[in-house]
Formats: sequence, structure tokens, C-alpha cells
Amino acid sequence: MSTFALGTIIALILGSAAVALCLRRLIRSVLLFVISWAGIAAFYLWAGAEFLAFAQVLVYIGAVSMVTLFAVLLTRRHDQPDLVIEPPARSRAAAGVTIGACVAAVLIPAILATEFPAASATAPTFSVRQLGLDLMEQHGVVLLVVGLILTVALLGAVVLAASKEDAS
Amino acid sequence: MIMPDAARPETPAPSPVPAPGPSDAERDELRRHGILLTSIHELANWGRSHSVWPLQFGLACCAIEMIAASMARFDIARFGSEVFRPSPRQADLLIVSGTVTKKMAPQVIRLWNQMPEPKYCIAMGACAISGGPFKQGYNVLKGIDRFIPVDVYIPGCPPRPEALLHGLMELQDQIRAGRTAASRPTVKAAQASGDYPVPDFGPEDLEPPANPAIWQPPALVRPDKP
Amino acid sequence: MSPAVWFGEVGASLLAMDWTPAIASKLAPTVFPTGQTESAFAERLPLLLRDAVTGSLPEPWRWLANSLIAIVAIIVIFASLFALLTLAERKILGRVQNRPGPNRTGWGGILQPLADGIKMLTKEDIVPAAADRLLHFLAPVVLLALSIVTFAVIPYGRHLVPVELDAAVLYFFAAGAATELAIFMAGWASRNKYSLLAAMRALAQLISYELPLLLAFVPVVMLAGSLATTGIVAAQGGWLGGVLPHWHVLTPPGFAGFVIFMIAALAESNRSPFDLPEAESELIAGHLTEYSGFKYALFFMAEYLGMCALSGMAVTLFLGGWHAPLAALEFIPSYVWFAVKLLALLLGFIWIRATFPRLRIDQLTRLAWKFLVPLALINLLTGGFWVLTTHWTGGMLVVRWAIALVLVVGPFLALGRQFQARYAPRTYRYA
Amino acid sequence: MTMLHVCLLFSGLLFCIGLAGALARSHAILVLLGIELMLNAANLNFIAFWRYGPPHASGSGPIFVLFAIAIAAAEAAVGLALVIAIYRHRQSVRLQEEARLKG
Amino acid sequence: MTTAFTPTPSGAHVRAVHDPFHGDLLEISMGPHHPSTHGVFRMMVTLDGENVVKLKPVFGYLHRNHEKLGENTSYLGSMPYTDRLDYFCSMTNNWAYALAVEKLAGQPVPERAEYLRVILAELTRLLNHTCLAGFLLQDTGASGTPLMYAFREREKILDLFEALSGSRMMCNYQRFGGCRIDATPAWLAAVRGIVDGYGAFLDEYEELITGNEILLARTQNVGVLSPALAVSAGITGPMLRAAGVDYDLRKVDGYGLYPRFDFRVPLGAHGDTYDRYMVRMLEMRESIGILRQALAAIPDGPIMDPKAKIRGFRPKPGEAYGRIEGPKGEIGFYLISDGTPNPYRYRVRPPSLINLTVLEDLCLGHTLADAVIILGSIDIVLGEVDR
Amino acid sequence: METPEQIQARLAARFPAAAVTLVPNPAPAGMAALLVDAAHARQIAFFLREDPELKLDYCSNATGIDWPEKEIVETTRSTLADPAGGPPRTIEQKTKRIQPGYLEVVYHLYSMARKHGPVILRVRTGNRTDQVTLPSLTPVWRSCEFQEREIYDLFGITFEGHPDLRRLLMWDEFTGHPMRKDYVEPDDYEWEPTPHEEVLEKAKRHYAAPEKEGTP
Amino acid sequence: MLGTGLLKGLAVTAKNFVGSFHDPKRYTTVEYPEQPTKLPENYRNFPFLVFDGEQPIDGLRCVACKICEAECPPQCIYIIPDRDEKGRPTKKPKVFDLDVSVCMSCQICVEVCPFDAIKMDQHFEIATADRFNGLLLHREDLAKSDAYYHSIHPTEAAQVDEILAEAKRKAEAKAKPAAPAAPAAVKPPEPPAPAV
Repeated sequence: MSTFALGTIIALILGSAAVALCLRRLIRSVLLFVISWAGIAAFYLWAGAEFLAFAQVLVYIGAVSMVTLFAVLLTRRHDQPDLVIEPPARSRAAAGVTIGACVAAVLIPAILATEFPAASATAPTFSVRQLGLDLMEQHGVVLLVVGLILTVALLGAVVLAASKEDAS
Repeated sequence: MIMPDAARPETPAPSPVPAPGPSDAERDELRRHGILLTSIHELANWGRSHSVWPLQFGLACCAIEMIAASMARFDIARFGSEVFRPSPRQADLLIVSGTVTKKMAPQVIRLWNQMPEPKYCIAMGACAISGGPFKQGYNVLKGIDRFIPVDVYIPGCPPRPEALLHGLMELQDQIRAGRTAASRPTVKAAQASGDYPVPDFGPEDLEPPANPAIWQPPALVRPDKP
Repeated sequence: MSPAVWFGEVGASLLAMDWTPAIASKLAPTVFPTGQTESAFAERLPLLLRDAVTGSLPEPWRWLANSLIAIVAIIVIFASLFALLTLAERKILGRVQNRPGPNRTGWGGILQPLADGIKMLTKEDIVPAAADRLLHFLAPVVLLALSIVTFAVIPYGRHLVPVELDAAVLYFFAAGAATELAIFMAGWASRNKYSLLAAMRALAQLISYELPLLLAFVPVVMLAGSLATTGIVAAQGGWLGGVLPHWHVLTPPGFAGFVIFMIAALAESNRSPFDLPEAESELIAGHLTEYSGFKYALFFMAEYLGMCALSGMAVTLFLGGWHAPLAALEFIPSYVWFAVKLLALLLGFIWIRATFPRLRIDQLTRLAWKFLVPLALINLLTGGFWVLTTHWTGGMLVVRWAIALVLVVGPFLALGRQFQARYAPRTYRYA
Repeated sequence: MTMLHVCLLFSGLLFCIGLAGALARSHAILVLLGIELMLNAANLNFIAFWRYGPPHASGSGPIFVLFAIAIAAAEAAVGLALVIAIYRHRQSVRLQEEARLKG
Repeated sequence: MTTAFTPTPSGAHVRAVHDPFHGDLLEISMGPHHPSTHGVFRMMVTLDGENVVKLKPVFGYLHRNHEKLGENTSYLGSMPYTDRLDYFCSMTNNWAYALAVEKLAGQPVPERAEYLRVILAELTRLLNHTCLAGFLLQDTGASGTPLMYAFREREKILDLFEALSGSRMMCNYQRFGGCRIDATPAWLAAVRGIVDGYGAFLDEYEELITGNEILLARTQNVGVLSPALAVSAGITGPMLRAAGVDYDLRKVDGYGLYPRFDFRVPLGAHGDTYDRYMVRMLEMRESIGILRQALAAIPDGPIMDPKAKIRGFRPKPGEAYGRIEGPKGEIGFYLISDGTPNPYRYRVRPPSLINLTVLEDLCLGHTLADAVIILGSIDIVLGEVDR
Repeated sequence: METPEQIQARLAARFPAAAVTLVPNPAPAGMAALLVDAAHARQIAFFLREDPELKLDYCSNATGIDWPEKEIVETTRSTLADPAGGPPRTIEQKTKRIQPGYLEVVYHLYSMARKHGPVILRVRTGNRTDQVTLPSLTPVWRSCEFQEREIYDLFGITFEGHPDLRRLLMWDEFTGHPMRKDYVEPDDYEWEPTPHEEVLEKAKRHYAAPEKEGTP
Repeated sequence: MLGTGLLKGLAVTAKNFVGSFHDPKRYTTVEYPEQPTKLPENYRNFPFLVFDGEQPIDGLRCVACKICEAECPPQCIYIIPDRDEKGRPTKKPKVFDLDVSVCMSCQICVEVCPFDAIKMDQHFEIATADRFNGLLLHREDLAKSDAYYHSIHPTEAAQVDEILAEAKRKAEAKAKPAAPAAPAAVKPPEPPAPAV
């Protein structure tokens, strides 16, 4: 049952991600990415990290996908009304796929060859309260830094997006 | 960006009328035997008749009386019809309220074509029926029924809001009885595809000035002027 | 087994049951702890009904059947609430506007939603030729599905929580955040420029209001010390002297959070005065422009269900959930209290719709970023202060309230003054 | 093959898909999304190790993922803002044309 | 005979404009069927995001050949057609036409008829401005409530019109040299009742909406019209006065009996949408004052000049231009007589059309939503714009 | 305000080359109009707008008028002295002449600044067919913009210098000028239940009357 | 304070909501088919022909003078005078058609009628699905009795009766001196004062 669910999730994620990167319709690509992100959230849920799953949905589906769609609409060209983009140059596509395949060829045997220590018998527990305490106590500094980065990134994004190019 | 104009449904519109139910005679016969027959067909017609959503569409003076009919004094909401939808896709009823000029006629027909079946049309006021007081004008269409089938004609210039409500009740009766204009045999035969032809702007007049498939006036004879 | 036989057996088993509390407790000992008041029977009635149906099933199937029953019950109850709500909205709008509203379909218009539903179901479904057929179809389905899943974590009564989650509130907003995606899909797939503008507006609106919505409930989470809806409701139990409930809305940060939350909820559910994506006078029907028939009805339903879900969450977070307002009124079952509060909020939605004009898109985003977000951030501070000072008593209690009130009202007044410096009623001269 | 292997293989594949996509496509937004995918693949690893890894690793995994999600969101925001800014400037989001970063 | 089937809801024609400096511009066609255009009016709007960078009005969807019909029918026969010009203000249209014909023929009007005309014109002003306020609020997205309240009051005035002239909207009441039907004392008492209650309605309405922060934010500094442009573009009526130009034909021309009445002309200082709305609200209060004075002073007497002709009316050759301050602005009739029963030239000076001259100027730089309420605040009626 | 005669005198002094004539108005309203030639119309309009005395800053109404060709029968009476010494003979001579048709634009000008008016300005075209160009006064008064477009549409007068001269009311494909007196309306009266003469003619053209008596 | 305008507005709508249950001023709906519409006496919809006596067609006041046909602005009246066997006019309409699908209810036919034969009806519930037969009214549909006229426009009808009686008296007085004059010589009376 559980394995079957995992298989479905993996198939969903890999399938939608792979198809999304091949499609010519940009909007559909983005929406497929959304499915893929939702699948990843499902994976977190399956693994028992429910807080992470919701955070993933909130951040990726709620925010990143919106911003992406916005960017897609704002960078729409008049000659691509349906947001159908030209396929990549054959050489480039081939190069990309080859490199991807090479990395996979390295990674997969490496993973298969590695012996990992045995997993703990019971699944690790994970409560929101525990997470909060961990964040605040052990990783307080990191949290602050991340907050800072986020703020700077937000401001930077606003500045970038709001800057009007002068006509020259 | 270019967005294609055409948004025609790819499949022809389904026939607005479900398969006819039992005839009145049969029904009476069944009633005599104690069988109360409420077919799906009748239930659907009951629902449609009580939920006639008009298109939020006004042409001229009559539109104001149409708005007045939806206001507190007359309250078309009592009939379940206050939901004036701005998009033809969600509307059931086209109230042609006012003068249809030749410049406007193609748009009215397009709106009618965009409405999903089953749909109804009320010609409100003299202008919509026949061109009315403006019928002598060079830019006035002499009646919207030259291009689209009309269920109820409400004369008046403009008709009182009550007259509109009366026309709406008339329409509800027609819907319940399943005999609206779009279901009339002649109109149906003329419009097998579901789309009503939209005339072109010509150098002098609309081309064509009427749709002969649905517009067949009786011949006119005058005894004193042979 | 043929359905008739099955129904017959279930009916017989129902009839054979002795419906007294004592025996009921025997039937379901796990869910009936001892020491409950008389109202406990009414309180547990929904569970008893459920167990009466599923009690005889073997354990793994019972779980599945219980879930199914919960799902069906939520869908049925909220679908009928949706139907009634459309009628109530039309009637209340009518009354506000000095007219009766629908009253000729059925008795006093009660069958109006039925007639509308029948009509919608039998209407032709038009898909524009240029439309993206798949997305055009998926949009209402996704929207409705997402608005239904949000109902899973709301505690409807003392024992009525469909799914208990540790991070239930986060789940709720995660599911809610995705709804605008469906609106975008609808707007994009229609290939209509009004729909497209509506899609853009919907995105901008979501991005702007997600933040205040999330920030607004953080003080509540701090006060309750829990992200689970049950925990938050439990934290609001009890009364001060039997009359003053411990609802979050009655604390300064809770109140400010409630107001911000409701404003953001209006925006999230695309209700007036934030109904920009389907602004009638500007964008025809916005993202719905090209939808007809049943798909349109699905949208309509999803919008109302979203409104119900957000109201339900507001009740849970701020208005004490299913807790009675007075200790003396506790004998009324908890789900009734929940329903009353939910309906009150929904009436508020309708009332606001009947009164206000619509904002403009830039004002909408400005309201979110320059007004609600700062207020919500300051409210976070207030919430922290309120949590840290729970032990203050006596004279310090007055100080606590004073400081919190200043923290709540002060920024509001300051920001309000900024607004009033730009927009104010004018005096006129005469020639 | 343990569950951990499965998860790691899965995340490795996802990473490779993201990598191939990011390299193969020329549309800036798609490239950005490919990179997001690679980040997500990395996150999957954290969770896999947290769930099936040695017991002492537990606890930090989800927190790292949380930070990664936050950083990814920031990256997406800045990246897309850059895309928009570049588009404004050049009327194109094709990356080949943006090869030289001079104004 | 079939033509291309182009069903976007407005029958819109969509074209892409590409401007290298602004990115892609979206050209949309609002109308001729659009909820905000107050009838069959079309605006070709070019949008940059939500901002209007170009706006071209398209007219003629209600061009009913009013002037041609006027030249083909008798002087009297045109009177009912004037009702249908601006179908909110049939009484003032009647008056403007009657005034032009009276100027052409040198026809005097009895005093009681002049009083009745003033009463009816001011009632029309109340009616028109009330409806405008309702429609403007409808355009800003209030779900019908202000419009319903406005129409509640409109019905009261329409009842008066109906009781006097027999028709709610198409009164066809004025005649050359007087009025058609005399007002009974009961009717005048009914008018008094409505007028006395109108102030309370205005108070309630203003409480409902005028102080509303959303309305303030939506209308203030939106669509600012400068006085210089207003004068040059021939803007008249409340729109002109909202721009701060003091020009009210009731004071300037002093037609009818207006010099006898004591009233003030409210002026705006900013010329924005809010001023246009408020000037109308204030004008209504002045109208109530005029009505009170007129109702107190109306004399007995004939309502028709006994020498006036109804049938076979043929003015001597010549021409005349009669204009009055209609609720929407200066409504004028220009008539040329060649001695026949039909006018040789019959021209309507439509305030709505000319007020629309500045529509694009007002909308540029604002958003689509602003364009909608700017159009609403100009107060057009398509029957008059297109005639 | 100055009378039309005074204005005419001042215009004549200011623009000696321009032909400014008075067109009397026999109606009781009695406002005479200033007929100016097309070549100087815009200069004169600017002058009227800027002149501190007149300050006609507001053009209320602009309209076209169609004056088709008219056949005028003139009777000339000449008295011939009878060479025979008898009483002088009166000879009546009837001459027919065609008064050429023209199109005319009338502007009603007022002053908002000084609150007076109207001054009526008329401009005429050379004929009704090919010399139908007049200077646009939109640069002087913005309010003429739509009105001149309307005149262009309905009367067929071309305004030179108009910023956006397109048809205003009729559709772009339309060819006629309906407000001209000789415009023939399209034949679309196919059926009228209460027909009057020409309508009946048209109806009959569309539907051959059947043989039976009586109303439909 | 920010928001007071909004709250005031909410108060007004709440007042109206509550008022609609007890205050007739705040509940203005007249439920049309059930509650009768109170039409004012002057209300006009479409013209009808008044007949005196019992016979609808014979008693018509209309003499087929065609003035209304000529004056009707939208040209919706069509009259053919009746002639007897010898071809002399009988001063009755043979055909009196009125196309209510064109009529603009302007009442000019009533104003110009010298015989008070055509008056305005108040019946407005004439919506029909049949344009060609339902909206063209013939003299049989148009003829309505004087009593009906009195019932819908009592004041106006009384004035009309006076005027008619006066005209009759004058005609009789005139007819006495010129006793055997042909009936054609009787001039129609001057149009009555339009103010009624």
C-alpha cells in the first residue's frame, strides 16, 4: 500500500517534471511544474514530514507558481500569443540531455553501490512544537540569516521589477 | 498579442429541446389511471422557467424601464430573474430593449449566438419589434425578429415595467409548455447549425437586410390601393 | 447483495436499536467518556448516527466508511448551505434594497436554488474554439476540489473534526492558496482578454493578501501555542465568571488579527469590495466570462464554499470555535454554536457586499502592502507582548491592556491619518 | 535495495531531469524552473536521510529543508524579477541572446 | 450570406499593438455591449497592464436618425421624439425644443405654464442626478444598493410625471406656447410632498456613500478636467461647473422664469470625478430650493397661449437656436424654417456627445477601472449622444 | 455685446482680404449671422476667440446644412415705350436659372468668460460634389471635434486640419451622406402593416399581392 | 477615523434591511400580478376608438377623416373610409388599423382628433408571441364603449361629454336656419382645447 503510494508519487513527480521541460506551451509547463511540486509535497507527507509538506505547498504552489505565472504573462511576446515558445536548438538540447544522462550515469551506480547504515526501526517523530523549538534554539542564528536573506531578496526583487528601463 | 476572435463551440450546439415527452392526450389518459407523470423534461422546464437570467444588455429607452423592472418597485427578482449576467455565456434571456440600429444589429446577433441553449428572446418595445417610431430611419433595423427568433413581443414605447413582467410571465408559460421560439419547427429547420448568420456592413444597408430563413411576413393586401 | 436488500437491512438494524443514551454509550464506549452532562447525547448525535451505520463493519473498513461518511456529510451539508446561501444572499440583498427578493418559486422562494440548479445542469456547455480545452475543463474542477479539501480540518463541534492534523492551520492555508491557481487557469484557458486581465488581477490579489492572511493568525497561534485547530479551539474554552468567554477576538491582538483576517478573507474569496477578478462593470465577468452551464455553477459553488471555509476558519481561530458564548448556554450542542457563528460571519459577508463599492487594483494591493501587512506585523509584536505578559495580574493587568490597546489602535490611527491626508470629504464654494 | 536507495535514486533522477532541462531549454523562466527542480531534488535527499537514514541524523533534515525552501523562494523571486527586468530591456527572454551581460 | 462568426462577448475586435518602449499593449474593445458603457457605446481602449494609454470612443450604435426624422415630420410631430433623445430628461428636452420653436415663431408662454416648466425641469434634474449617482456607484461596483435607492426616489418622481402627462418616461408634455395638461392642486400637493421628503433621502444617500473611504479613494483625483480644457471642449452642465467654471444657463440666459428664483450654483475646485459627483449632489439641494419657491408662487391661469396653434403650425421662414440648462448640460435645438409645416433643418445640440470630447483626456494615465467611473461621471445617455 | 453689424465692421477692418457678409434672419429671434469665406475662416475664428471684447471661447453648436440646387424662376418686367406713341408696353420675361447648391456649416459661438452670445458664424462650400472642403475649426474650439466628424459623416463636408476625420455615427463601409436632402434611403421596408404610399410601393415590390380582398 | 464612512454606510443598509420588515417606505415593491397597479387617470398606453351606444362598429365616433393618420408621427394608423353602394363616403372607417408594434403612445392622435373619437387606453398587458396577428389592431379590437372610456379617464371623459354636447347644440342651432342643407356641409367643430 505504502510502497504503491510512493511509486505513484515518484512516477507523478518524474513524469510531470520531464514532460514539463519538453513542452512548448509555457503555461502548461508551469502548471506541470506545479503538479511536480505538489508531488514533492505528497512525498513529504508520505515520509511523515507533514509540516514540510504544507510549507512546500504554501511556498511553491501558493507563491512561487504565482510569481512564475506573473513573470510568464509579463514577458509575453506579441509574436507568441499562446505562449508557444520555439523548441531549443538541437545542439543545445542534445548537450543538455547528454550532460543530464552523464550525471545520472555517475549518480545511479554510486547510490546503488553505497551501503547505508541501517535505518532506525521506527519512523522519526516530528511535531510542530519540536520543529519550532529546534528552529529557535539550535538554529536561531541561521533563522535570522535566512530571514535577512529573504528580506533582501524581496527588496531586490521589487527594485528589479519596478525599475523602468529608460528608452535608450 | 493576438487572441483569436473566434470562440465558436467546436461541436454544433445540441438541440435545445430534449426528446419530447408524452403528448397531452397520453398524459391525460395516464392521469385518469392515477399515474402522475412528471418527466425529467417537465422538471427541467420548470427549473428553466423559474430561473431565467437575462443578459445585462440595454439598447435604448426601454433598457431604463428594464432596469426599473429590476428595481425595488417592481422587483423582477421575485421571478428569480434579477441575476442580470453581464456575459452572454451565463445568460438565458436576451431582452432586446430598445432600438436596434443597423450598426448594432450584428453585435446583437453575435450576442445571441454566444448564449448557450436553451435561450430565449424578448423583443421589448416598439423599436425592437418593428423599428417603432424610428422605423423610417435609414440606420434603424425594422425589427430584431428579422435575424433572431423572438419568443415574446412586448409593445409599448416604452412598455411599463409591469408589461415587462407580464411578458416574462408569458415567457415562463411558454418555457413550461416547451413551445419557445427556438423550438418552433420552422426556426429549427432554418438553424440546424445553431448559429444565426451575422450580416455584413454594406455600403448602404446591412447585407442581407433580413434572414429569409426565419423572417417570413404575411403578404400585405390593401383593398383601396390594389 | 442488491441495494434494496442492503437498505432494508440497514433500516432494520437502525430500527432494532434502542436510542437511549445509556445504551448508546454501551454501543460506542470509546467515544462516550463518563461524567458528561445531559447534553452529551445531543453533542454526540452525529457520531452516534455514524457509528450506527458503520459500527458493525470490521475495523479497517470502518475507518474507511467513517471517512467516507464524513466526506459525504461535509459535501452534502455545505452544498445545501451553498444553495441556501445563494437564496439568503438574494433575499437579504433584496431586503436591504427595499424589495422582497425571489419569492415566487416554491414557498416564499425556497425552491429558487433548485430551479437555478436544474437550469444550470441542463444548459449547454460552451467551450470557446480557441480555448485550451483541458485547462478550461480542469479549472472549475480543481477550484471546487481545493475548496472542499479545506473543510477537512475545521472542528465543527466538540467531537466533529474530520481530520486532526498537527499543522492543520497550515494545511488549510496551503490548500486555500492554491485556489487562485484555478482562477488563473480559468482566465488563461478562456482565451478572452477580459478573462486574462482577471487572471492577472487574481494573481496580484492572491500574492498581496496571502501575507496579511497568514500574518493575521500568527498571534492566535502564539496565544494558543498550537497549530492544530483543535488545540486552538481548546485554548479558547472556559469563561471568565461564566460570562466572558476566552475567545481570541476578545484580546487586543486577537481582535486586530480578526479584523485583518476578515479583510484578507474577503479578498481571498473574491468577495465585494475585493471582487476585482470578476468586476462586472469593468471585466464583464472576469475569469468566468467564457463559462456557461454547469462549469459556471461549479465556479459559483466553489466561491461560496471558499467563503464558508474561510468563515469557518475565522470562527475557529478567533471566535472560540464551537464554544458557547456563555457558560449557561453550554447545553446547546457545540455544532449548533459553530453553525450560528459561521452563519453570522456569512451574513457579514453579504452585508458588506450590499453596501460597499469596489476598490481599484492598485488600491487593493496598496491596502495590502501598506496597510494590512504593517498592521499585521505590529500585531505580531502585540501578540508576543500579550503572550509574555499572561502572568500580569491586578494593576498590571490594566497596564497590560493599555499597552496592548495602544499597540493595536496607535498604528491604525497613524496609517489612517495618512489616508485621510490624501482623501477627505470636501467643502464646496458657490458662484 | 533499501527504501533509502529508492528515495535517493528518485531524487538523483529528478536532479538529472532538472539539470538536463535547465541546460537544454533556452527560455529563462524554464531554466529557472529547472534549477528549482534541482533544489527540490536536494531537499528530497534530506527527507530521505531523515526518514530512513541513521537515527542520529534525525531532526536536522526537516529544518534544512525548511531553510532550503525559504532560500529557493528567495531565489525564485529574484530570478523572476531579473527575467522581467531583462525582458523590459531586451524584449526577449531567450538566454542565448543574453550571453553577454553587458548593457 | 453568413459572415465570420466572432463571438467575444462584446463582439470585440482584438488587435495587438506592440510598442517597444512599453512592452506589449493590449487593445480591448469595451462595448458596444459592456456593463459599464451605459448603453451601446464602445471604447477602444489600449492598455499597458491596467493603465489606459489610448482610448477612442466609437459612436453610432444608437444612431436613430433623429434629425432626419425631425426634418420629415411636422413641428409637433418631433415633440414626442425629443422625449427619446435623453430618455431620463424628457421634460427638459421638451422644454428646449419648445423654447426653440417659440423663439422661431415668436410665441409667448403664459406664466403658469412657465412655472410648470420650471417645476418639471427641476424635478427632472433631481431625477437625472439621482440616477446618475446610482449608476456611478454601480460602476464602482456597489452591488446595486445605491442604484436601488436612487431608483426608489426616481419612481416617486416618475409617478408625478405619469400622473401629470400620462407617461412615466416619454412625457411629451410641453407644447409651443404652453403645456398640454394642467396640473391639479392634488398634483401640486403631491409634488410638495416629494420635494419635502427629498432632502431626507439625500441625507441618507450621502450617509450611505459620500463619506465612504472606498468611494473617496476611487473618485478623488481621478479624471481631472482643467477649466481651460473644459471651456475649449464645450463641456457644459455639472461637469463644467465641477471644473470650477461658473456657467449655468439658468443664470446666464435667464430663460423661463429662472431670474425670479433664488438659487446658488455649486462649483468644484478640482474637476475630478468626486467633484462631478458632489456638484450634482449639491445641485439637487439647490433644485429642492427652486422647487419650493416655484410651488409657493405658482399662479392660476391658462397653461396655453390661446393663439398658439397645435395643428397646421407653420412658422415664418427664419432660424432660431434655443438652449436650456438640461441636467446633463446645455441642450440646444437649432431650427431653420422655410415656411412649410416641417422644419427645413432640425438640429439637436447634444450635451452628452460634446461632453464626451474630453473622455480620452480624462482617462489617459488612469486604469481601466477608473475609465469606467470617469465615463460614469460624465453622465451620458446614448440616445442623445448618437441621436 | 456688439451687434453682428459691429462685428462685421471690425472683421472687415482687421481682415481686409476676407469676405464677411451678414446673413439676415427674418425670424423673431432675429440674430443675423456672419458668413465668412472658407479661406479666412480659421483666422477669423481665432480672432473671435482671442479678441478681448468678444472672447468667444465656447463654440456651443456646429452643424451642417444642405442647400441643394434650386430652380428659381425669375420674372423680369421691362417696360417698352411704344414707338407708335401708345401706352408703354410691359413685357414679362420669365427666366429660369439654377441656383447652385452648396453645403453650409453653422457655428454658434458664446463666451463663457464674458457670458454673452451668440455670434453665428457660417461657412459655405463651393458646391455639393467636389468642392466640399472647409477648414476645420477644431484647432480653435475643441468642442467642434465630434460635431465636425458628424458633419463629415452625415453631410460629406471634408474638414481640413481636423485631427481625426472619420465617420462618427455610421459604419466605416457606409458610402452615403444621409442628412443630405437628396439621400435615398435603403430599400428595406419589406413589410409594414400600416403602409403609407411609398412604403406600400416598396412592400409591393417585395411581395406580389395575392388575389384576395381584405386586410391581412 | 478611518473606517467611519464605511461603518455609516453599513448602518444605513442595516436600517433599510430592518425597515423593510415594518416600514412601508422601505419596502416599496408592488407585487405586480397579485397586487393591482394603481394607474393614474392620465396614464396612456395605446389608442382606442370610442363608440356610443351598443353597436361597437356602428357607434364609432370616428368619421374616417384621416387627420390622425396624417399627424401620427410614426405613421402607425391606417384608415380606409367606408363608402356605401353608390360610392359616397359614409363617414365611417372601413378599415382602421393601428399597429401597436409601432405606436409610440404620444397621444398626438387624440390631441388632433376633432371628434373626440380616439382616446388613450390603459391596458398594457398585451405581450404576445404572435407579432403579425397579435399586434395589429383592427377597428373591432379598437372599438371600446364610452362607458369604458368613462371608467378609465373619468375627468377627461366628463369634459369631452360637455364639449360634445356644446358642439351638438351649436350644430343644431346652425342646422335650423339652413334646414335641408346636405349633411356634408356640417363642418367639423373646431378642435377642442388641448388641455383636458
